[in-house]
Amino acid sequence: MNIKKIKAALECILFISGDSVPLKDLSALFDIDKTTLKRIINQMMDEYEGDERGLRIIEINSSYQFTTKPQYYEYIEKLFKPRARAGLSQASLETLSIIAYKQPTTKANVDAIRGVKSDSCLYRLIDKDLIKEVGRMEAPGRPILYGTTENFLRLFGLKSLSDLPDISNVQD
Amino acid sequence: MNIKKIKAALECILFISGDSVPLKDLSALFDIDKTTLKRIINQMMDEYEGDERGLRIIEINSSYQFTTKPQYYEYIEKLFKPRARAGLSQASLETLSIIAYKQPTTKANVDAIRGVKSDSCLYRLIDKDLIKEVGRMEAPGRPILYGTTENFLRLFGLKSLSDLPDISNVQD
Amino acid sequence: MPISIKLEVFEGPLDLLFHLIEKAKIDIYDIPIAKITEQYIEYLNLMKSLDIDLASEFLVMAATLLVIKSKMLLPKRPNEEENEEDPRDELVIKLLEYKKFKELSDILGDKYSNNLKSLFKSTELADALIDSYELPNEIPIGLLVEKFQNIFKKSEIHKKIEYKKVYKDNLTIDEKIIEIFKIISSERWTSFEKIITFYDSKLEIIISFLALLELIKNKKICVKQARNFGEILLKKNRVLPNT
Repeated sequence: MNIKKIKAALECILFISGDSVPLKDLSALFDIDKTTLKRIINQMMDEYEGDERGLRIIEINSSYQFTTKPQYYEYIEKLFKPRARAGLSQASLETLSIIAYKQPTTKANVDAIRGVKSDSCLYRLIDKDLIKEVGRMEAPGRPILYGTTENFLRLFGLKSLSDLPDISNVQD
Repeated sequence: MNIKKIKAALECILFISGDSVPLKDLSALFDIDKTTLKRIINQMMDEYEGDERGLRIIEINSSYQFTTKPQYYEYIEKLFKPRARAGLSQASLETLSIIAYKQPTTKANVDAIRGVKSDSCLYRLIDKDLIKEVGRMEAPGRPILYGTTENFLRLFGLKSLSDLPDISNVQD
Repeated sequence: MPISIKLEVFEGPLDLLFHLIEKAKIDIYDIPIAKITEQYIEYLNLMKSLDIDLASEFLVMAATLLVIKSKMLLPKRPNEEENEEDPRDELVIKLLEYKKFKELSDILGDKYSNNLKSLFKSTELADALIDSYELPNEIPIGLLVEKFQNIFKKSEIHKKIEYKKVYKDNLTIDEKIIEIFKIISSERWTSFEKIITFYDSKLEIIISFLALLELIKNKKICVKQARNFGEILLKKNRVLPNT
């Protein structure tokens, strides 16, 4: 496998991961010793520092990750901030709507309805004080049950949960 | 703003978005007319086709999106074990191709061409976000009209509906 | 002569009819309707004997074919001969239309599979970014309702999808022979029942049995069965006999 192909594969991997990827995993994947691979990655890092690139590779604890260069933050902000007008991302709104109507409910249930993992959405909704843990389900593993908060009612202008628009009207 | 900076900013945006970003949003963002911006993006697309790149930029309905090059799939698969996209059955493909070429069209029309009921195929295609309801026909019973989605273009590697394989090549 | 039944699963009556026409290498514009009708009905009977559910459309087509066949047998009135329509016309138009989309779906299917190895990134980073901004003072409840409505629709669709048993396409005896041959080893006796335990369609079991018979006939395997309806044991023949 030549260096060009390794670099291209690394680009794919760092892109799909979004998160950091340990050098040791990459070394096993390409079957190349860590020192050599590290040299290749360092070369790649230099190339990404060039003017035409908006991303850079950063090293954290012998793991590598893509990150955007700070000088382009203003464009990202201009593009995505208007999308935040709805207050929450589409994924978080979806997660919140399921918890609001199905509460108390578990993460597994939300995942099943959405068809994707909702972990990070749940954390952000907890962080924003829109949902909270309301107990445990009496089932194997005693999974956490989630429900909405007072702050949720205030934000959506509801007096109480019984104020939520009727699902039977929703069903149409 | 010079071309290098625009390209770098585009790289940031496409990376963060994950989803496709419309040309018109980018044109407003950089305050550059669409034709010029399109030329810059096309140039960028060519650069990404080079050997050292694992990503490419694809165009879908005048929106742009990053995707990984298929030849590096094996590495991503080994490292992340992504859930493979499911294949489509012959029945689903038949239904989908009738809708793609005849859109907007009704279930009755699809049934007539296939010679069998296509209900469950239709539901499956809706579920996979490959087709959607696009309106109602002005006819008795106001039957639902179906058309393809943007996701259909993305998963079939088509730029737009005009990119569909030519139907005249098939007719003999 | 080796047993060479190839059972295919057809998407519908047009698919089956089209297959019969192709197999017989006949002109779609001049279908020998009596012959094709006979083959079509033969196939339906075969499916029926294997207990395979047939959609009612298959039977409707059988009836249509019989009607066309009888119309063609009727003597033409001499004065009508010129502008009388061929009773096969409607069927031919349908077949041609179906053929066109069948071919298009093959082309599209290739595009889909070629594209399967191109991956897209999740919108997770963008979602996190959007959620990182401060919440407005109020969000219209309508947004939440709309989201739930969409999810609700999707789950309704899920309920509507019928999960029917799908039979493996193009199950052939040749493939089964190779499969069985792979499973059994030359040293040990293997139970036939064990091989078919994992098959849940009757069709697949029947084909496996036919494959077994073929293997015995060609002296590729030894078989023993202690008593009637008893366990069938098989193992590979170590030496290939001279034939």
